[in-house]
Amino acid sequence: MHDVGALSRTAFLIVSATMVVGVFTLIMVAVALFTLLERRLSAWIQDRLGPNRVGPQGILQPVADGLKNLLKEETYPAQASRIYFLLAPMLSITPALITFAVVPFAAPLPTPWGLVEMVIADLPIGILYILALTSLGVYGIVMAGWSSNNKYAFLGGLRASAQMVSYEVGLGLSLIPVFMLAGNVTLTQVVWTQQEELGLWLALPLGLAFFLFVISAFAETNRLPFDLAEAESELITGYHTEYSSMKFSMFFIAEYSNVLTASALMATLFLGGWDIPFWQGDDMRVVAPGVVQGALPAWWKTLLTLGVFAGKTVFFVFLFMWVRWTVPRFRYDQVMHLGWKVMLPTALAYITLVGTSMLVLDALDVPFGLRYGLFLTAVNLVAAIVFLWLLDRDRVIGGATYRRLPRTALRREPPLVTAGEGVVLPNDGT
Amino acid sequence: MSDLLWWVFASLAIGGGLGMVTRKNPIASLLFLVLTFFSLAALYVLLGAHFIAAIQVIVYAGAIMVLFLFVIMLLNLGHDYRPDVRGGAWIVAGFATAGLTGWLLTRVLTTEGAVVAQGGELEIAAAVREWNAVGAIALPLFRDYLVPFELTSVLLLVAIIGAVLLAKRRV
Amino acid sequence: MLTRSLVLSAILFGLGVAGVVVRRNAIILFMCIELMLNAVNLAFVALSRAAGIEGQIFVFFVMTVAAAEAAVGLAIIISIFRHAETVDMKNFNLLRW
Amino acid sequence: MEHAGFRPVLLGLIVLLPLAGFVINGAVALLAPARKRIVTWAGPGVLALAFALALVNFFGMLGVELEQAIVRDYWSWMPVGNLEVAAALQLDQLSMLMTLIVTGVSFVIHVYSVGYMGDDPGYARYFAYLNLFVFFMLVLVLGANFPVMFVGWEGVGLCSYLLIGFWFRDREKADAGKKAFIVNRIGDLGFMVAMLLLFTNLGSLDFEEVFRAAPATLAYGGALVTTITLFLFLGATGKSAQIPLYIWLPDAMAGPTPVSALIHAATMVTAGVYMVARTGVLFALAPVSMIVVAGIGALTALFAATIGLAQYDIKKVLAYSTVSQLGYMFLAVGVGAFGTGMFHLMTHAFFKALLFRGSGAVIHAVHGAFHHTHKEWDPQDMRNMGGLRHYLPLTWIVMWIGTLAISGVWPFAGFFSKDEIIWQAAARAVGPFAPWFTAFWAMAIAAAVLTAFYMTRLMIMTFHGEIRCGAAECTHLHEVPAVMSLPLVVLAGLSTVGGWVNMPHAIAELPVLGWLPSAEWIHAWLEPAVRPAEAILGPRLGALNEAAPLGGGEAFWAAVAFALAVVVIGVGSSVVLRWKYRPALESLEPVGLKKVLYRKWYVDEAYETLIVRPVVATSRALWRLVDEALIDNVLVNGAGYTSRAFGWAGSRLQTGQLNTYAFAVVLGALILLGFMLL
Repeated sequence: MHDVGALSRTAFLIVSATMVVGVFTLIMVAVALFTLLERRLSAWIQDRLGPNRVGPQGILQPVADGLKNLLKEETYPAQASRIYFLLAPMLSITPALITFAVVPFAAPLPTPWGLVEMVIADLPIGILYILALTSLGVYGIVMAGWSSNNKYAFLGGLRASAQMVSYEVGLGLSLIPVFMLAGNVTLTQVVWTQQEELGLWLALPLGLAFFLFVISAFAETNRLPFDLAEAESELITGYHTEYSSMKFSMFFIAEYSNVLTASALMATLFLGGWDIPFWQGDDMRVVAPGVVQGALPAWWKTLLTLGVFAGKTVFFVFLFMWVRWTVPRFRYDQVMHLGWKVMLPTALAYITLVGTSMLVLDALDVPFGLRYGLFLTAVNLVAAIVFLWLLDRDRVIGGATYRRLPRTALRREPPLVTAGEGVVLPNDGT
Repeated sequence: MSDLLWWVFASLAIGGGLGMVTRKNPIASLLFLVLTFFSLAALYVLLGAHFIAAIQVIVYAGAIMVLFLFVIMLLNLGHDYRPDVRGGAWIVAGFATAGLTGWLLTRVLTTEGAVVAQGGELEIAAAVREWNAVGAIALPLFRDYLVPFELTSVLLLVAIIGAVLLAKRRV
Repeated sequence: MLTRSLVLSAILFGLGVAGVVVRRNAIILFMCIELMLNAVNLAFVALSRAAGIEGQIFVFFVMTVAAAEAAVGLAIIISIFRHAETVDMKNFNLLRW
Repeated sequence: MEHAGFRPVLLGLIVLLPLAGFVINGAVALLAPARKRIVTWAGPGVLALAFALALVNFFGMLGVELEQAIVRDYWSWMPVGNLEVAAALQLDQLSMLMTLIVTGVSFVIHVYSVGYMGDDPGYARYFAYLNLFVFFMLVLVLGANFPVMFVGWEGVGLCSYLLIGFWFRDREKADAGKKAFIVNRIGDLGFMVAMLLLFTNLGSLDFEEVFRAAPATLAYGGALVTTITLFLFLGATGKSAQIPLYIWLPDAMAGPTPVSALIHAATMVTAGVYMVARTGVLFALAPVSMIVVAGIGALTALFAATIGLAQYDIKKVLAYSTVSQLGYMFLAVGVGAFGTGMFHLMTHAFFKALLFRGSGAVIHAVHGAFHHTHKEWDPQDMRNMGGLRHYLPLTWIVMWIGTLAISGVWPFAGFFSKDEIIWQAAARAVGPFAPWFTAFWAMAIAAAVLTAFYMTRLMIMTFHGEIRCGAAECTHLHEVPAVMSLPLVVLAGLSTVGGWVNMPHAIAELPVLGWLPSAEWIHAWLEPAVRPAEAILGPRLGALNEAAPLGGGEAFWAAVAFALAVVVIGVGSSVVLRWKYRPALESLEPVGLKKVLYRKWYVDEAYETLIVRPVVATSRALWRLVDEALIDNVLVNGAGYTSRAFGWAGSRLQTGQLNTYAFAVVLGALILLGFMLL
């Protein structure tokens, strides 16, 4: 126990305000850079160069884009509902930006005025807050699609909202094993569980939940392979077809900040947050204002953990982009099928499995620690193998119909047409 | 601070409710109602019910109202809406009734409810300290109210079946 | 804050009542009912500060019921709309005599 | 209750067999009316079986001294309060005799019907009705309590209605059916009232209970028992066509002739006699009722005979003759000679069935002839007949046998039964009512003379003298087929020897007749059944007046009656042969007394004027004033208008608008809340 001293009320306000501004700025800058990163990454994947003319390595390209968007003409569709058309991007970006508030991004920082927790608001309901806000994000998209008075936009909006509502279920359910292990819903507690109590990143004992969470997060952020809402080949650009200039960029910012938040959440929930692996020096936890349990906080530790956290987050952002440029888009019915008939039952089954395992372990008097985690890892390994085996039978997410047909059907010769007989074409699945 | 916030969110809630009742466009009504729900969630936080606040947003703002929005857009009631507010005497009657209801309910709630018991705040605070915000609700829910809780699951199942049956064109 | 919240709950309930009396759009009627439910929820939460956690548990149940009700109710409205091409309650007076 | 020496064999089956026949024939009538072969076998077949069963029971019973009726309880039918009515059948000597008559005569008539109705499209329906009738008749005679008997009583009435109106497309026939039904209802009302009175006073409706309790409970000659018996007798007059309710029976001849023979001569109409005999205990307790019964019987016998004198319709003559003979039976039971009444019932069943079927054969033949030549003449009018003996010799012979039997010529059946009635009326003329009995005796003798005359007239007009039906038609006259003639012969035989079973001692003891069955067998047979009634009557009556009223014994008066009958027949034949008749269409209305008789003493017209018209007028007034104006308009419609007015007012509140309803609900809630608070 180290009593570093709690912040005074005034200091708390000042620190909070500073942190809000700081995090907001950081996110905006990061989002701007992510746009560049995505373009360079796609270019790299596709063996191109990508934007590299504005500034060194095109580093100033986001600035140029921003300026261009600000200066572009604002267009309004003729029959659009003006108020809702304006409201839509705001409703879209606001939840995206404020979701980050509950994510702890570094170890507590000792200051002369007291201990500062590196989280904007450590709400007692923690991750429920995130779920609540992501569920609000759908309003912006639906409103955008509807108020544009454009059927592509409308279809995009409908698709997006249905998809988000569907995958929210999977998202929420994939988090329940995490809560069960952590015994709380606050993110600091989740981080502490991985750091000290279990000594194991939850991606290992809860690998399947991690997998489901990642898929759901992809769907929630409308990223490929789930970007049905803005499927260019079908719907132009979906719900923001009619948007231009800054309102268009607001949707973009919302999307990338969602990606950022989702990545940060994956890092926090499953990869130990700001925890540096195999090192006890950062195992600290604020049990009361100003009171720290575990290692002694220090400013360099805070910096170090922040860096580690940033690294993990950027890794997931990279994963998002990597997937986007490699995996093709699902068909809409496949998306719904996957959400309701695969994710939901799997998540429920997994919750049952984890719950049972925990009850068994508790009954066997296994102390909550590494052995506990390893046992769960073993269980999870089996479950993951079973799940993947089920998934990989061309039945669940099989891409096209012909894959379900017997192999011989593909090699069958066209039947001979004799006189008086109707022409029977072989069903070759095309 | 929290008093000020209370007044802010209370006025937002009332304003949202008023807007919901008076706006002619269903989408506008809906957004005002979402505003009210959001304000209510904030009020719940101020009243110390964090978990309720969270599920208020998740369930009401995030699920039920999205469903409403969906239906409004599906039936295309938002664009070519016909005004549906009843005229003259009905408005007077409606708001007079509303006032009367509010007044009577206020009398009931403030004279009977508030003075019956006290100290629930402290009790809840103790429970939250021991079990944290979710556990404080979860424990009595799964211990004392287990049967009603299970019954709600049956209710939801029935509702699912009913909704599917009703909404399908051909069963 | 408790008494204030109770008064606020009564006011919101009254607004819901006014909406039910004044509006004819079935969906808005429905939303007014949701508003009334929420007013009751607020009263529950406020009273839980006086009487303990049970108030919040009841809110939980109310929300479950509200969700079920919304699902079924909206399905009914959709089938009504399919049948009559409108959701204006003035066209649904089959209950008359 | 079981008797040591005798167990009834399949008693219920006797009743059920005709019901089965009804079901089979009814099904055929509904589903396949053309399948006549099934009906031909099923209809008479069930009756043959039933008759055989009745015979088995009879012979079983013959050697046993059965002191009490055997009652078979099948199930509890009406357990209401302290009333416990069982669906029960009862077998004693009285019902055994009736069962034999009913099944036997029915069987013969069923066989006859196969020929008579063979060409009718409603063949199956006819047999269904006929079987149903037999079922109900058996329920009537075998019922062990008043309600069961009443079921049979009503059932036979229903079947009578169905069969009279069998050719319901003919308005006149349908009307005759309705008349029979309605007139019977009046009598049935009497039966029901009597039943209710019995229940209120004796607390039971079982024959056994009632007859055991009645002598102790009901005062001899008291008003109550007199009322009960008079109401019972009202029922009997309806069913058995006595004054004043006899008017339906002549009209009932509209039905098919075998029906007239079976229902309206042999069985159903005797139900009243049977009922009086069955409830003999009650009648014995009410001397006034006995006088009424005897008086009505004697009066009916004479009255109907006078009408019979002037009728031209052959079946009408027989119908009035039936009414007259039924009057004899009531005279017999009225003077307390129940056995004698039953005896005449039996012999009458034989010879009246024979006469009716003989007339049926005549009508069949004449109708066929007229039908052949498309002559629109009435085949039942005797003025259109004459000289038929050349064409229908068998019918002629058997009809004469019947005539002799009904006229009371020795040794035919009617002689024994009728003379016994006459003698009993005279012999019982002791005690306070002696003058009455003497008068009845005189009326009976007069009626006997008239009977002999009108029957002679019928025979002469039909079979003798010149042929009036036309030369062309004569060639088409044919004797009946075997299936019809065989029953005739059987019945003729029975009409001849049927009376011998109950030969009076006075005759049976003549040395020449020593080989005949034991004398007064019927009396001996029925003795246990009528013993309770006799036990009441006997002491009060004292010794019979063997010589009454003008001296001479039973044998003497029998000889006198025989002589009278022979003289009347002989003189009558020669007189009637000399009368000239013209076919019905050319005949003039009779004049004078003859017209009065032809018009049946204007009784129908009097009823029409005195009863039917006032009733109809009153009904019409009630209909217009009470029913239409008061009940329909003021009460029913008024109530309707009132509630509709209230409903209209209330419906103004029902706008169908959801908001309004919600508003009302909220207001109501607010009012409640306000009451609770303020």
